[in-house]
Amino acid sequence: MNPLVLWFHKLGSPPYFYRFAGRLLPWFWGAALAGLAIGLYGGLVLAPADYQQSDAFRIIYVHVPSAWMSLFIYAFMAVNGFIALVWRIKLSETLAMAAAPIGAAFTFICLATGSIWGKPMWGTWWTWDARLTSELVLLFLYLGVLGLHQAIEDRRQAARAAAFLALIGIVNLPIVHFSVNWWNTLHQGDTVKLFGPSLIDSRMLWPLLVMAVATKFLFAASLLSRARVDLLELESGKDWARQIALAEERA
Amino acid sequence: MNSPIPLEAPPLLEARGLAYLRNDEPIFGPLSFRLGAGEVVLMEGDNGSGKTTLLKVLSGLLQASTGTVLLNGEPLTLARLSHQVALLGHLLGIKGELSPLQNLRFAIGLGGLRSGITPHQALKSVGLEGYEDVALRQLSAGQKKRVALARLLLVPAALWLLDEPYANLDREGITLVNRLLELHAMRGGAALITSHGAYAYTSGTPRRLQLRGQEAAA
Amino acid sequence: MSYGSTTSACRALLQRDLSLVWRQRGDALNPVLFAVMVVALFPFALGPEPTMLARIAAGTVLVALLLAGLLSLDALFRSDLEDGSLEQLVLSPHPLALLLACKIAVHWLTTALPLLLVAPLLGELLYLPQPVLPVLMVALVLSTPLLSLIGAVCVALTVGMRRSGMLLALLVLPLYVPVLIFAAGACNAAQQGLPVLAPLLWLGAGLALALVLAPLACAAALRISLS
Amino acid sequence: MSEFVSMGGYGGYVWSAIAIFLVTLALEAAAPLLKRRRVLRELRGRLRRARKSNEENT
Repeated sequence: MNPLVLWFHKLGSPPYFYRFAGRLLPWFWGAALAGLAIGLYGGLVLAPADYQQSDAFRIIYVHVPSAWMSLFIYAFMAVNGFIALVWRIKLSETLAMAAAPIGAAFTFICLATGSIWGKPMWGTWWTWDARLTSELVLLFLYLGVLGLHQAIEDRRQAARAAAFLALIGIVNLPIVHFSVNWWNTLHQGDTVKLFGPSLIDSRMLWPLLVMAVATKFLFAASLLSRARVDLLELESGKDWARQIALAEERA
Repeated sequence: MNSPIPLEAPPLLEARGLAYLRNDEPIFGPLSFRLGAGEVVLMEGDNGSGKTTLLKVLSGLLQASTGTVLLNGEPLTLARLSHQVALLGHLLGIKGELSPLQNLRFAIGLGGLRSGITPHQALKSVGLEGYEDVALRQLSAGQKKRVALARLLLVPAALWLLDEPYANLDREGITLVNRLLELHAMRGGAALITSHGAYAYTSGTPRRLQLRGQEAAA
Repeated sequence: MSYGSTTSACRALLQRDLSLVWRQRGDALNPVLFAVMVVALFPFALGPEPTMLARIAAGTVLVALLLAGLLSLDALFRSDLEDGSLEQLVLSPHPLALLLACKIAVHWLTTALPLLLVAPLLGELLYLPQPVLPVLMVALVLSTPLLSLIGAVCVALTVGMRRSGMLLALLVLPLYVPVLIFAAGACNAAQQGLPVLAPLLWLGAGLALALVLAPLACAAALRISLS
Repeated sequence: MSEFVSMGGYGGYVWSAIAIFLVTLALEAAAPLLKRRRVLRELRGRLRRARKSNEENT
């Protein structure tokens, strides 16, 4: 068999994944914290104030990376949910369900900071603009996935049901976004374009990109530590989990 | 005898290394057994030994954690549940608001009809003649069970999976179940029935399987 | 032996479910009563001025019908689960998606159709402008089956839970948002004398898609829930 | 320095947004650590029970 396929196969086994994730974790946490420190310093200190929004624009450094993460994590959850449903891989179920609370946290941050940004800029805490509303629906979808996962007794069945809901949600999200856009739009246009010239000063841009990378590492670190604990709980009848419990007791 | 040895037909039902886990706790198995045409097997086990779960796995309602179920030598999959299995569970699958006759007509629509029998005849053979049009709600628990047994007679399933068929039945009802099982076996059908041991399948010498949580012995 | 065709299985299911509803025809009025009461609350809360009520009329009727539908959704598989009929349905050799489509159709006929019939009355209570009424009715005809279909998938996911009411609402409402937006959008456009065709066509497209996909999704969800 | 804190008069908004970001993520990161302690405690309890029943049997 192809060595890469073989490695993936091995990674799917919970004890191997547990050790593998344990080795990666310190690096991910380190990269995340360093990235956050650099990104926030760059965004709050080094970047010049915006000529229209003055210093209020600096909320962008937490708002926009959170918004990106909220969508990125949902996609991650849905892909893993799909794998879990089709191939019934335990690791994918665990990863999908471990991602949901992290995604909900980022969605919440995006909504809260967006609302705080809106107060000085638009004069209200909340406007029913398309992107904010879509983000609110996204939060409900996350909460639905988490609620369904919690409500079912059997852990694996719960993961499959919630993964299925996540998949329905991913069909629904573009429809929601389209419909809400059609319904009302007030929001400013995209400030950062991945392709083509950007509308923002490079001194303002790089901290944003650093923050985007740092939040990815933060997600990866949190995801791995959640997945490790969930696997330990899920496999508490197996030998490897017992050995870990005993080793921790001795330490 | 020089006639060529016929290839042995695959058994009606075969379980190979069948096990079911819930939250990684084994409910039953691994378990292997075969059930041929004309056989009635009594599955004995205490409460919580996984009898009901086993029947759900064998019928295709649940997917086994490991192992396979073969029906006539072909693996059972969700996509291809066959006409060959009829399940009678703790919940009888009949509507209290409707009459026995209406319930049976619905069962026929859903599962098909065995040749040479009508709903009226089926009700008669379970001793419910004259109750055809009474709302099921007004019948006793034992009579409801008889309606569910009449359903088994009507649908063209060769394999019966009966979960505690003797529960709620009086002595006469127990004899009735045994008579139906005998008849079914004589026609070339097969049945797997569960019991926690309080009642016994009396006629003939049925094979017994012991189900004890993790391991099972034939 | 006759194994019975899928058509006869669907017919048997439709016949059984309809006669069950007929036996409890009093219950079929509950969603209607609920919708009337919700609509009647708005004048109390907002005051009886006709101009203001006329402005919110279409949206209020839509939301009242949506909530009434949500309330009745819970019963879609409940009794079948409790008496074991759902197991028999899943075990039947016919395509489960098709059988579920029949159940959803009966559910729509018996809960949404009565609501559709009282919708003009509800509009009248709130001084709905005459020209908006036909648009509202078309929007309702297109959106109520859509709501039933989407709702059925979520019910299938929560089937077997003892207290599923709040969770069901949480699962269903985000999925209902686009339907509500387009249905209300059409009514608002009609009220302002703008063209109404686009949102209605979007609803129609959604309905066509859901008619095909929702029963399949519902069957898959039910299989997960029953395992 | 005070200029940095006041953020051109938007200090309250900017700093509360940053605070929400950091606090939410800190709580989110702490959750698996707490759960890990609980899971390990339960696992050890199970092992102890198993050991005890083993001793009683032999």
